Amino acid sequence: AQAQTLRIGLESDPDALDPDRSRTFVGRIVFTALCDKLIDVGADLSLIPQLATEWSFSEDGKALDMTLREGVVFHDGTPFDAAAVKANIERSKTLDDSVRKTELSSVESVEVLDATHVRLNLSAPDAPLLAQLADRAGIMLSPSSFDSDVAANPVCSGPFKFVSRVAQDKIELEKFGDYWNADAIKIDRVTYLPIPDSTVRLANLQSGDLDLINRLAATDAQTVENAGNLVFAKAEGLGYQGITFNIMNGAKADNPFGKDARLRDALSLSIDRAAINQVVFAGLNAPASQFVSTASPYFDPAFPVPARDIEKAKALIAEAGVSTPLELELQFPNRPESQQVVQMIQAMAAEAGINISLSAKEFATMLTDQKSGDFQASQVGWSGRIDPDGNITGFVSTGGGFNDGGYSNAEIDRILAEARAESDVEKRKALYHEANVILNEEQPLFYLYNEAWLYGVSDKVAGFTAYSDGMIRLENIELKQ
Amino acid sequence: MNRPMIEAADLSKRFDVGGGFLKPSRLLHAVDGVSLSVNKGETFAIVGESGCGKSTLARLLMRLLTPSSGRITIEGHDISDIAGADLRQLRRDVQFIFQDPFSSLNPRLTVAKLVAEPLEAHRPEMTASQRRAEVARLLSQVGLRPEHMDRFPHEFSGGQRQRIGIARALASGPRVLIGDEPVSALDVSVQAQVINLLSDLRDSLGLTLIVIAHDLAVIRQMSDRVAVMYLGRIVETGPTDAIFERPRHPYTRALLAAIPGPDGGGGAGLAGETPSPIDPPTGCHFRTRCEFARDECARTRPPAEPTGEMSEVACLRWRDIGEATDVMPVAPKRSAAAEARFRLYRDAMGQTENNSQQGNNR
Amino acid sequence: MLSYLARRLLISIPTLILISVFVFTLQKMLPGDPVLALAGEDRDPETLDRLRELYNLNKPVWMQYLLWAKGVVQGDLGVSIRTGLPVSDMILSKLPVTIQLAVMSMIFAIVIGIPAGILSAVRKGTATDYAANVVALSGLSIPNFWLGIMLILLVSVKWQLLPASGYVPLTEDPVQSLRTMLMPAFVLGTGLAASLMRHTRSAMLGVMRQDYVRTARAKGLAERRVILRHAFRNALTPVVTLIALLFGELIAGAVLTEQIFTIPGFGKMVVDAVFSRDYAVVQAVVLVTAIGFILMNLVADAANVLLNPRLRLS
Amino acid sequence: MAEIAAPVLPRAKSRVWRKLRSHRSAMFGAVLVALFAFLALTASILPIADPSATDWGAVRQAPSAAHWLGTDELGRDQFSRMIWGARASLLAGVVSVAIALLVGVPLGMLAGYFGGWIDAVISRCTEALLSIPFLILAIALASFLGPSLTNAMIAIGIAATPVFIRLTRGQTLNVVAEDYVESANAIGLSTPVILRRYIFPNILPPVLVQSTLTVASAIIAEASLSFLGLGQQPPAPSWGAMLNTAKGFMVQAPWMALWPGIAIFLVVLGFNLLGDGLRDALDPRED
Amino acid sequence: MVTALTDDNDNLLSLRDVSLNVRGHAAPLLDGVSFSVSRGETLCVVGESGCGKSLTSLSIMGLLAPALSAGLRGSMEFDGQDIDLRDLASLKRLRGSRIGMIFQEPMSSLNPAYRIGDQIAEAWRQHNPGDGMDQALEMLRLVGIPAAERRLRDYPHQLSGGMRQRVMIAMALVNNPALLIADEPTTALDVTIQAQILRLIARLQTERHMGTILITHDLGVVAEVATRVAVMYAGRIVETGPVEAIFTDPQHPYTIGLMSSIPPLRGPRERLATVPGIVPSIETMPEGCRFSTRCPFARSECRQTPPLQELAMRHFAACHFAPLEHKLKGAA
Ligand SMILES: Nc1ncnc2c1ncn2[C@@H]1O[C@H](COP(=O)(O)OP(=O)(O)OP(=O)(O)O)[C@@H](O)[C@H]1O
Ligand SMILES: Nc1ncnc2c1ncn2[C@@H]1O[C@H](COP(=O)(O)OP(=O)(O)OP(=O)(O)O)[C@@H](O)[C@H]1O
Ligand SMILES: [Mg+2]
Ligand SMILES: [Mg+2]
Repeated sequence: AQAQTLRIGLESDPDALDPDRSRTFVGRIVFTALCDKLIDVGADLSLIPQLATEWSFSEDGKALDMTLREGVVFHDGTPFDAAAVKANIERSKTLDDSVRKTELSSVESVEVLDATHVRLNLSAPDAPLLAQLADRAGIMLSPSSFDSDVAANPVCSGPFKFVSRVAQDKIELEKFGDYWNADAIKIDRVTYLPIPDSTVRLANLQSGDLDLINRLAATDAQTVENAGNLVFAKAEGLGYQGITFNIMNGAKADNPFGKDARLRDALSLSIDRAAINQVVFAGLNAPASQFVSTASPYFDPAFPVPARDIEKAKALIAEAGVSTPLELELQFPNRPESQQVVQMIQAMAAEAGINISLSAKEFATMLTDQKSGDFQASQVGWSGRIDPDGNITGFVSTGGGFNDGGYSNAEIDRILAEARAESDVEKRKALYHEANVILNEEQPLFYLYNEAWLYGVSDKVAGFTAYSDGMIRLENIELKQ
Repeated sequence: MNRPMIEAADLSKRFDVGGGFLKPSRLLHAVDGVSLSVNKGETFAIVGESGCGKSTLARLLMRLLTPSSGRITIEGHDISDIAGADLRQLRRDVQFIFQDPFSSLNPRLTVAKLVAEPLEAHRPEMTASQRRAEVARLLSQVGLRPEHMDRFPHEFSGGQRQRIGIARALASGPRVLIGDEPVSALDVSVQAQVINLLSDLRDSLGLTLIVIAHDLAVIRQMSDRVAVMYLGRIVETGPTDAIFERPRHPYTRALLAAIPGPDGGGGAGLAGETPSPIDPPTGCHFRTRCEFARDECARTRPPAEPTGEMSEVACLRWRDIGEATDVMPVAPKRSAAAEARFRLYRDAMGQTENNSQQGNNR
Repeated sequence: MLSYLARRLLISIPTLILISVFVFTLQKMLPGDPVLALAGEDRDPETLDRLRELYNLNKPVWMQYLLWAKGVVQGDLGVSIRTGLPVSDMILSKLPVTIQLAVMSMIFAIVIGIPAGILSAVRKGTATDYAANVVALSGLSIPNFWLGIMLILLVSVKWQLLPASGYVPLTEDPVQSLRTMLMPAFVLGTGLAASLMRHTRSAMLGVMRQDYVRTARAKGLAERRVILRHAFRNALTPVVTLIALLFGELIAGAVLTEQIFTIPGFGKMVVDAVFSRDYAVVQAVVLVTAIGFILMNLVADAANVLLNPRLRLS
Repeated sequence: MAEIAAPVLPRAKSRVWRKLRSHRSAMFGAVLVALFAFLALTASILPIADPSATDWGAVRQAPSAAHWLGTDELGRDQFSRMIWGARASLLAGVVSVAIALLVGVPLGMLAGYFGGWIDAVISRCTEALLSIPFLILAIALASFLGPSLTNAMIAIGIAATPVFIRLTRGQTLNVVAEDYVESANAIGLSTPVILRRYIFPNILPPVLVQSTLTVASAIIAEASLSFLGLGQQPPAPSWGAMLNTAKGFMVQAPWMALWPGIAIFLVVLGFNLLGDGLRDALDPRED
Repeated sequence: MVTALTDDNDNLLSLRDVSLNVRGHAAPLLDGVSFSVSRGETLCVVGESGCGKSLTSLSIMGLLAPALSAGLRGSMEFDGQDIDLRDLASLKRLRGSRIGMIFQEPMSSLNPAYRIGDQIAEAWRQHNPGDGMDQALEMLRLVGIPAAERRLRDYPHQLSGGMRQRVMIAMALVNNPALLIADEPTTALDVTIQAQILRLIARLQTERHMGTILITHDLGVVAEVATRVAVMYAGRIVETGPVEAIFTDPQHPYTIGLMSSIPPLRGPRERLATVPGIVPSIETMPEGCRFSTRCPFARSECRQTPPLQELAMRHFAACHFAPLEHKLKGAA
């Protein structure tokens, strides 16, 4: 039979195809086909075995023991074993320009117990570590490929092996015959094509030049559904979009919104999140109220999406005793969707007496300005992590890597640290509830909506499932001619 | 009367041509060791073929170009390398008339502006209305109607424009007027008008005139003395009649013989063409086309030698050649009836000219 | 002739240095820390510092320039901060794409523009001339990117005749390669064809006023011969120069066209690089484009020298 | 009877004007430009909808009686946004060319008139800028200055400057060689006067023609930058920005992309026609 | 000088009643221009700039701009053949083969892109078999270009103005035409070169027994080469006759005015009599006698167009008052 190639349209070109240097989301999508990790994520966001079949934390939480799958080989034929795990984790921790170092900062050493058993010794208990090992930090490269240019020719143990890449054009992979789960793989080749323009991506799907497109524009969903030969697929996402305020980062924090939580709340209350979702996203995303989405087991039903309440917003402003109209500078990345969202917010806030002036920035510029405190409020988002810690700690803890607003609350710092060290789910939930109460009061940032993962799929493709982590898993996908 | 107004001594101008980045430069000798002296109140003509350096010489004399070597004096003052206020004073005393009446007037300025400009530059004390009156006076002086002050140059015919150019040159009250082929671009009829105008102006204003031309008839009509140029050098100077009736230099003879006319010009005419001024012949520049050339002509640059009659000739062999007489064509003799017609015409013209002169002065 | 060209090349060296200094300073003035853009969601101070160190971003600007210039002289254009690939490799892989696009557009433009220009000059004032002018002006006035969008909408989405995007190397599948490039080349070529037509027309009109064209007619030559051999031959000089100049416009046009049709070429690379502050790439692309531009001018000069005996013999 | 000085030629200034007036396509271009200019100038007093009034209930509606040109992604009236967008486009075209003129013409005149090292420096820099493709330069400059209409105008202005430097320099060289400049020298006029009265007015016609044509390309450039998100910022409308948004709704609401495209086309066509007409009218050879 | 007696049997070209109207103007640019040229004869057409000399010659060649040729009327008899001047195809057949033409500007009249040998040969090839290079070489020798073999391969810019004009002559004559039209062939040249070229044309013309129309505004040239003269003014021929008659016995006030304007080469230098004003343009063309606006003798009769009247053997003038000395006595 003819070799079956699945052509997938991505929204941008991945960066370096080296798990220790990769930073982009689309890069992770490609790694899903190319590389296996120690741990995988299931449809329900639970952690499930991949290269590791079993794992457990020691009593004090300072050691993680893992049992490895047997009979796994890398694409170059090198067998996978405990030594390979050790080599990979050490590479991630030591490579000059590795961006995995923070994720693995709690790992002090890796012990090879025997060929199929390995122990990670930790400096402190680290519950989110498992989630990191389910991501790029857990990707296993063939140790014999370390010396060559990994990004130019990554050698992993995933279901597909690397064939070629033309930057900004395409990445081609072909089926790896010796894959441990080869039976689940029904296609011969897969090609990823970066096409930034969603219309063009869709046009290619419609014309049959692509079989599957990632990040379908919400407004195009109807088109896909209406087309006879296309299928629309969707999964709830883990990420969010919100508004971050400058609370204490430099001179620009000195504005009414930086100083008074009531005003931030008033702004939040003036926004009709459902309307935004409806107008901009055809109702396909979910209005958001907290740092995790409903897809996450950690979602806290005690914090529902705030309904729009102009009167209350006005009351809060009056209570704060500031003169109206209030002025607020809101920066946002110059992408069409963000642009629509902030324009709606601008219109809505005006009704509560808040004059928003918009300032579009290129993403790079915006991040820099945010970091240096050159902003009052910023419309930003986060692509989301499986572990709730990844969605909150860096953003609100004192000195956190993403805490650009300079928010600082000792109580929050304590609760989040505790939750991080705790591996019991229920106990963690309780801790996060505590945090939510405080954060809801102080509103250093508030949430607008959770993005859903939207796909357009050709009806020739069978067996495609959308996952909440946004990865495209190729197991069980079939192509009909 | 015979005091020199302008004198040039061993004047040279070399242009750097063909040079450029990483390219050897070559020198073009446009004017090559020219000496001359023009007396007050006389009309001095320079004649020669295209490219022989007439215009360059004229521009040197009024310091639009700076000489490469040699000296120029005006009434004894050295002006070879003056600048600033002295140069401005020179611009007042010496004025220029251009060949091309189409390109020498700024098309974006009105006639009034054009003529007023030198007044603004040299007589700043004048008020605007004084200036306007002066412009009107100048325009009628050159035979233009002052009503047309506010028009633009291209609304005038070639002859009229040349008059505007002359009015503009007269505005600063110069004592010397240099005309670079002032009538060459004009039709004969208009040419005659401008020739008459220039000689009238010279007489009424006591100007010293230096006129460049290549039309020998025009030169004879206008000038008191003539200099003949060939390839950057003056080969012969002298009073006009002497040059026309008794030319000594072989080149002058050839020029006169080449004037077209009923007898087909005298003799065989001049063969060949003017060599390039970048690599001129050694010794006498004319020797390559000269029927009298000898070996010595290739070796020595002929000095200018006086021949009597206030003439000078730069030829090694002028004594051997002797003077030629009557090389010019003879006009056919008109019938008596025709002479009568010409007289009639002249009389009638004199009248109309007077009429229009009066009309202008009204 | 050769020495003339060599001289021209030498003259362009300072120009190139100026360009590189200019682009370099401009980039350094761009707001936005490339390292932050690069680190994306994985940023912590240590990583950032390490990256800065790695890409020399912590050194004074003039040092950075000198380091870069030293590399360039040695043939090393640096490493893309975004993809981690050597910039020279990236450029080499993109160049054929844009060149194919440029050549196809240029062929289109020449095939349409020059004959139309000649025709409308010869038929000056007639309906043909008028029509050609209207079409040409329209071609110049339509925004490229809009034309591209509309074509995608009609040709790809609605009629599904041609692919909306992508690139297939000519060597891999010539037919598909031409198919994918057809629309972009058309979009890019319309403006060029229009420019070329107008310039050919005005050059022809200028030449046809010349005395030697009248001489050719006076010899009794056939009109066709007068126009092609005597007039067009001399109008060719400005047209050739224009074609070289249009090369610059082509690259600029390619920026948007490649963006719209998602063609992995030079133009797309440079826009992406500007937005992601990929200094080395922007720098190199501008330099390479400028060299290309200068070379094209040189080619035009050489062509003119060949076409023009006056230059050839001096 | 025999007037020596009876001028018989028609008045010439009016000749250019007459030629332009009888140039049908130029007049058509002028009308187009005037129409859009009128709309742009009077946008605030025309009886049209508020261009930024949103209506969540009526997003992306096809043209109808209520909304002649339909509504956009936030339910704003496209017709009124088109008219307000004319403001941005024309402003961008005119202001950026003004910037280019203000910088380019004096520099070009200096280079052409004085020659020597001044010319060498200016010409080298111009050449360097010219060999960077216009749009790439504009994109780099615009992203350096930050996305906004003003900055886009500055970027386009700077990017267009070298063209004017080169044109002005070349024209100045031509004009300097004219006899009338030498005659100004002969009269004894000072350099500033010569530059102002002799050089400047005479280099103006081609500069004027080029300006008109550059306005046309500047409008396209502004649209391109806005299209890339580097120009006019929301909620203020501009045609390029409208196209940028419309691009996302090509399938559902193609008219959103249609109007701005047509408007850009018409204005640019208008300027091009006008420029061509001016060129013909000012060309002494075309009689 | 060439005073070859020509009889009408030898007639080569008769131009009959050529008029050229421009749309939107009542006055024609050319108005009833007629003349004839015999074999071996040189007809000089003189007149000021803008009198229509070039238009006349271009009409004969069929080379008027298309916009102008629409308003052309008139015919000619060439070599026994009757041709309407609007019949461009017939004119084109004659062009270059039976009628040769040279122009004023030797600098721009040759195509800078081709070798001169090629350009001459091309004229041959157009009308004859063979590549024409031999003929080109022969012609170059004939027009007196030294080292002709080498010059054959030169480009125009490598030649001086005089040489180029020789090349133009070679090109015009390579097909041995019966008629040569030279439109101010020496105006752009220096006097010494002008003399060479005039001599060359005269020599070739006698050798080949060509009819020649020489257009000029230099009366000296006319006196030198003409057998007959036609004086043109504002699109009309105002006086025509044998060269001796024109110079010894000019009749038309315009001819007289022109001659008076030329400074004399001999005799006393006195103030020049001029022709005031300028040639009227198509917009300002007077009714009747077109010279009346500049004529010192103009009277009311001049509102009527004066016919060309024969005042002496083959000497015609178009003036109501010719001969002036009789008709104007008393009136003045
Ligand atoms: N600025 C210049 N640079 C280089 N060469 C020049 C320059 N001006 C004049 N020449 C050259 O100098 C020589 C003399 O020129 P000039 O204009 O003085 O001659 P001319 O006698 O006035 O000629 P014409 O009768 O053609 O006006 C010519 O060969 C000319 O090409
Ligand atoms: N296309 C045209 N439309 C209107 N008038 C024209 C046109 N072409 C020429 N003329 C006019 O016809 C008249 C005669 O022109 P022509 O060229 O025949 O003059 P000429 O006697 O050859 O003059 P010159 O001595 O300057 O060559 C001129 O007044 C000219 O302006
Ligand atoms: Mg001169
Ligand atoms: Mg003529």
